[in-house]
Amino acid sequence: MNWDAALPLLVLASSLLPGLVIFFLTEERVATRTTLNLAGAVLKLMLVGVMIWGVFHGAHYETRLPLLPGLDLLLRADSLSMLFVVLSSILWLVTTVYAVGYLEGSPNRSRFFGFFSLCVTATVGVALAGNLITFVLFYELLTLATYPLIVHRGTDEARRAGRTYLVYTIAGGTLLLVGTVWLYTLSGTLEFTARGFLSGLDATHHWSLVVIFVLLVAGLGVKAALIPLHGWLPQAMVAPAPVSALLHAVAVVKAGAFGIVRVVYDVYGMQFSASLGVTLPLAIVAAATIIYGSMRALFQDDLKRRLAFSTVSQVAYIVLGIAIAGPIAAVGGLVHLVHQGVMKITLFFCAGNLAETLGIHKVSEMNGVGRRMPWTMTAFTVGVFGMIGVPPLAGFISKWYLGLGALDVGQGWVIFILAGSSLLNAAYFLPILYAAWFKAPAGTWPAERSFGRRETAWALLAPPLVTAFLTLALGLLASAPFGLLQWARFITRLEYAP
Amino acid sequence: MSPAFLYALVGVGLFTLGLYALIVHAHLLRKILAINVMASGVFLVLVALAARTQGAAPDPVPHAMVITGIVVAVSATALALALMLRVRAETGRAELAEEPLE
Amino acid sequence: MSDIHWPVIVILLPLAGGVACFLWPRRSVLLGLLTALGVVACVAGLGWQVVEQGAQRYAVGGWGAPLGIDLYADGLSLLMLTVTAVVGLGISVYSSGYFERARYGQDRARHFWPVWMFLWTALNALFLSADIFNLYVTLELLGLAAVVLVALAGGADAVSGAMRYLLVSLLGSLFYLLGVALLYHSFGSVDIAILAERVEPSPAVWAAMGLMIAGLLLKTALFPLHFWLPSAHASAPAPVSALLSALVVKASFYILLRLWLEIFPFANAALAQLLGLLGAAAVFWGGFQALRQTRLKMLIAYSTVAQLGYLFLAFPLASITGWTGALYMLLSHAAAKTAMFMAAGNTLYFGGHDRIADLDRAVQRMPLTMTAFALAGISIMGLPPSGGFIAKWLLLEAAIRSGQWWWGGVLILGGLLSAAWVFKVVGYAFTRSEAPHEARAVPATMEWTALLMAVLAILLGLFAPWLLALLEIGSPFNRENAG
Amino acid sequence: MNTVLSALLLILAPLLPLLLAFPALRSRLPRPCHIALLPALILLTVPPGVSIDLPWLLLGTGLGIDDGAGRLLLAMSVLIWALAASLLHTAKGQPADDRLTTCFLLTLAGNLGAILATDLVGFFTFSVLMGYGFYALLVAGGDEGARRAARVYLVFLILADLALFEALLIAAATAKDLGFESVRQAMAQSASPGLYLSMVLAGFALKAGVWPLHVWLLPAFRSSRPAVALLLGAVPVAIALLGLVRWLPLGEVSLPALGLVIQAMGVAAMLYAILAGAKRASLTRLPAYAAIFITGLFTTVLGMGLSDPEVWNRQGNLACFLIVSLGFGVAILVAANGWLQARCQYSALPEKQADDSSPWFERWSVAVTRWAAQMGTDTLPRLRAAWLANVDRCLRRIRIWQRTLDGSERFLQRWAYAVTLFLLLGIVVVFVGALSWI
Repeated sequence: MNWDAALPLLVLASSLLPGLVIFFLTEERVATRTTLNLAGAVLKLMLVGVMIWGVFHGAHYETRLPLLPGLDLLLRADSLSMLFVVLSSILWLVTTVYAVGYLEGSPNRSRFFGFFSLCVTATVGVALAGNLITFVLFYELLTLATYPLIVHRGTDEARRAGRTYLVYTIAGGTLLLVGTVWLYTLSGTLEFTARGFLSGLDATHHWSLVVIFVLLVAGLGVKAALIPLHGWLPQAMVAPAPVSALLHAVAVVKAGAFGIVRVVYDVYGMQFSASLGVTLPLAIVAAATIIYGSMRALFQDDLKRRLAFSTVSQVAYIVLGIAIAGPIAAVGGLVHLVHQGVMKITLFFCAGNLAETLGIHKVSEMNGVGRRMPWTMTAFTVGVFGMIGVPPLAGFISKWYLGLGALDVGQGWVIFILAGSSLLNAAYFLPILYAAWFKAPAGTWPAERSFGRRETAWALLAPPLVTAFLTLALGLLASAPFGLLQWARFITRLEYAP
Repeated sequence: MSPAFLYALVGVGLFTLGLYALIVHAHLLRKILAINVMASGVFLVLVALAARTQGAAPDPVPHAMVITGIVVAVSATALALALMLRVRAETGRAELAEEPLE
Repeated sequence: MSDIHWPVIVILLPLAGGVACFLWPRRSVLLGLLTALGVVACVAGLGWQVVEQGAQRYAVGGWGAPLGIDLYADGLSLLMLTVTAVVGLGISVYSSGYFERARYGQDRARHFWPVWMFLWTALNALFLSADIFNLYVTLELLGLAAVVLVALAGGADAVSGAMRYLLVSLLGSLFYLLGVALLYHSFGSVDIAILAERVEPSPAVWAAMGLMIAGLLLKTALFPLHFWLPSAHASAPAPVSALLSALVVKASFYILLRLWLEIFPFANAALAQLLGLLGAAAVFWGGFQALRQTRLKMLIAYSTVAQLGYLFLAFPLASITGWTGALYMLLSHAAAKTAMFMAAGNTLYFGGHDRIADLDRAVQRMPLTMTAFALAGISIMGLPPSGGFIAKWLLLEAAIRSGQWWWGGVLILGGLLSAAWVFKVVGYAFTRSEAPHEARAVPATMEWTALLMAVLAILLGLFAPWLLALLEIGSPFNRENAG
Repeated sequence: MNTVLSALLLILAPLLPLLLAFPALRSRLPRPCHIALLPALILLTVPPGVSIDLPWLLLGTGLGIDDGAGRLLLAMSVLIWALAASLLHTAKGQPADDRLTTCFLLTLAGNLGAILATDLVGFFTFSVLMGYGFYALLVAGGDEGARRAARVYLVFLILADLALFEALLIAAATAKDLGFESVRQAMAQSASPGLYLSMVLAGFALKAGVWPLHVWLLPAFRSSRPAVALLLGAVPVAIALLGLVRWLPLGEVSLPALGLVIQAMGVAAMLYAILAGAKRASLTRLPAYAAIFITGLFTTVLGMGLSDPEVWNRQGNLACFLIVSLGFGVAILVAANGWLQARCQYSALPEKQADDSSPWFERWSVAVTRWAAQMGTDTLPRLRAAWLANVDRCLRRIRIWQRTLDGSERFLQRWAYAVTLFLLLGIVVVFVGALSWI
């Protein structure tokens, strides 16, 4: 096996192997565990860097292992997968640092970090999957690896949340599987190809293809939390903050959204799915999700629940961008894949900091918290404004391309959805900021922990600051050469160039 | 209707009889006996049908089979009887509990 | 090396091992383990031979059919032998820990090893038999050995379960034997290959088919004839439950498959649909009953009922993909169910009970065991990457290709049901129970064997092409398909 | 060398206040607010017409300073901000507040950036920064009345930004690039500039507090501290008017009808300011009415410009002067007011709060919030109750099913039934198998 074929495997192994080793470490070996985790994360980042360089210069990294007669386990690095891989490996590093700080002194950390690494492995697998069956494989692996993290605390509430999560995701995975098998019986191949591999099929199959599309998107929509399949996400917020970060930003929801992108682009092909007439309903579902998620977020007092509903709304942007079926909107959807991750992880880190340092879980307890924890709240503010889509932050870029793309293909209604969503975002986020910065503190915090002169432990503070900075940088330097925007254009060119 | 066929019919009759007894009797000893009767019926069928062509010497293979079968049946009966005793020792009755395990 | 008579050795070696265990009970563990290793090696030798030279037919003592006893090894038998060898090795290792120090006294262990070796002999002989009468004999031996093993646990439950099992087993065998008699009368042979050539529809054949299929269904515990299985499987000692679920019920399915494919290829579609329907009913019934159980071993036993139902879904599909799917299901279920019963045995050993609601943080206290359970659960649910997934994929593909998508629906819903009970258990394993209880350490061999078996079930998902290629050797499916 | 220097100054003018907004960076500096103004001040001395392209920033933007309006406005801004910076920490009884300084500097950065922006996105970005900064300034430095005004301002701001965002999108879809000049031309040639125009007008009208959207202006002027009140004219209002000048295709299109409507609104605003100001003449309110008046005047000019391009081309500069005069005028009034109040003990006017406790313009938002909350708490439990009842029914049905299942399983386990069933199955198999043969 040469280097080109081994690289995708190595990227997977860089998180899998540390994870497996960590499972067998005893609780006390904190240093070894942390070293392993960080070494894996950094190594992965370096490998991904090499891979990006290669992909940009036209190298093909492809690992092919036989899975079934006629079907391979295929890992392939293309431009779209690199987008997701980069996102998850960077955020993994950050989240690992955060999790180390967050879980300090709590029980069962070896198990936690083991599954954590497994989760990232599955995510990277989802990203690198070169055909639908490999995708399904890692997608299910992701479901399984996340479950122990959600029930990590071992309370009855956690178990219920875990059950809800499973009911949704396993049902979704099943739909996905059925769709995949059906597709395979029709087409005889499942390999992702730019512009899809189905357009050549006989016209008599078109109805089947529509049904399959619905099956696939419903299966993926569970993880992407499209309505009405979003019910698990708000419940899953009982998990520790790093897990929420993982669910909302790094892995799970992203895997769903990414899968939809894959299905629309590389299975059906943009033109073909538009001609099947499936993109408009998808766009409508996404739009409804955007509005509904925001509406529900308005009325949540629990901070993490509010953030969870906000995720429901924000992830649908990605789907919307894809479903609008235009090259510019696609850029918007793709960059939002990254932007949403970075912004939402900031918010969850901050929420975790508040809970861990001061015991704050509810919005109504946040009065004046800006004075006690200015750095955390600064990061939170940046995240919030990014979510609303205020320039020059990352969210603005996403909304800009989405709106522009919608106008470009004559779907003007979308910009009203965007506007309405921004309005609602502002309505449920700005009161938090107002309370945090301008209201007088209540006097005592629910459960305060002292960290000396600092507002909280450095491992808790550094990650949100880094991601907040990324939020700013992604917006400000959007047009920079080798920036994210260039990469997204590079992807859409493949799909749309004549 | 040849005598061989008649024997075979008797064999089937024995089989059915045994089956009936197996169903209706609760006591394990009766059940074991019923099984034995059924086995005898099958053996009878085998032996009877060995005479496949009228007048010719009967096929020896089924006889070998029957002997094997009898050996198996004997050992099975021995095991069943031993088990029955254990059931009686454990539960106090030589019958099968009709309710499933809790 | 190619002229060694591997088939005979594969049968004789466990027999010799069993006798040795019987004669030197003090050394039985060592002898049993050595024999297990030896059998694995011999099966590997046979496998090599089959792969190199194609399907093997071997006449014992040089007599040959129709008078002598023939042994026949093609891809299908090889696969069954292999899974028996691997699972058997696992069970042997596990038992060395389980019976050595468990509350089972030394004499029980003394009984276990010889009987287990005899059972293995019967299994190997069954998979290698080339005629339907030998199949009867081996089936009967298998049943008797299995009954003894069930009764080994002692106690009212186990003994009653064993008794019931024995009666059922004898009843099924007698039905089968009657069918054999009818077939022999009609065609003058018991050799499968000869029968396959000669057989043609007639009332006697229909009667024989009905008798044999019914008898085998009873022994395979297809719904609604599963009534004996849960009590027998749940009350047996853990390694015995494992081998009953993993191997013994599969043996009668194997015979059914052989008969169906080779002797009754003209069986009409309605019968296949009937079997499929019963299979579907088994999937649902077993799944629901498993969900209702409060004890772990009982739950696993009912899940076996459900999993056996999957095997019968291949009958109405009647395509190579369908058959290979069912066989793959059989393989992965064997590995996964072994791991699961072993895990259940570990929890029983650990806490002295197997109530699901009182698992009490088993995840923290027995991580290896719970990992084994969860991994096996993944395969049972048919989630990737696992053997169960491959099987489900193949069956689904066959269902959609044949236009009978509703069988696919059964698969899917059955998978969801099993997911429900697997995660019910796993969920309780994470939480703290109200009534704490004392616990004792589980031997490492037991935990590790369970884990290894579970990992095997997962790995089956990654090595499908090789195993499926094995099935192609002298494949009966192609023949059926061509005919 | 000169160009490098001026480019550096252009960047520094908004960047320095932005950097100094971090408390850690300015903690050792004396008078950071004044230092932050220095680059802008020096920029005034640089020969006009400098600009710099920043293609890597945002969606590709630039900064520059043109000869006319921009320079004038910059000068005015520098002056007023310097004044406000001096006032910021000197008001009696107000301890130096770190947050206030941060907000102040953020707003300053936004303001300077908006003046220097050469394209729509840059302008939009900086004006948003300015808007939120100014909101924070109002809230951080003011009393309850100011906060309420700030809240309304915030709502207007968000709505305005949404409208402007839509306008931006339309502009981007129409024009080649987003420089002011090319957008103006593209819009002039566009077949349907109506949506763009109305969005821009609505957006900036909201931001500027043009009558009848002036509701936040009055309490803001009345209740905020002098330094902030001083900025009111120069910052949100003036920049919004500047935005109108920059974004609209003035002097290029002729839209008589729209122009007439706008003119009418401007005249009405002026009338309102005169009438209301005369009726409720008090020194504290005067700056607000003055601001409304000048905005009205500006609106009138704008309407004329829209209806007849020629007028704008000849007298467009008037608008800029109006903006500048607005800033100065308001500033002077506020300063005078502050001076007077400082003499008679500036207080937060507690007696005036009573009748202002819920002005009409805020009542609707309260009503909507209450309604929404009711939606959230009332209908949902009802829904939930129905749902629960449903679930209960389902559960009961499930329990029946379970009992049936258990019962049938027990039935199946009975030996006699089971063996009979087995027999039956055998017969069925024979029968079904024989079917095809028969």
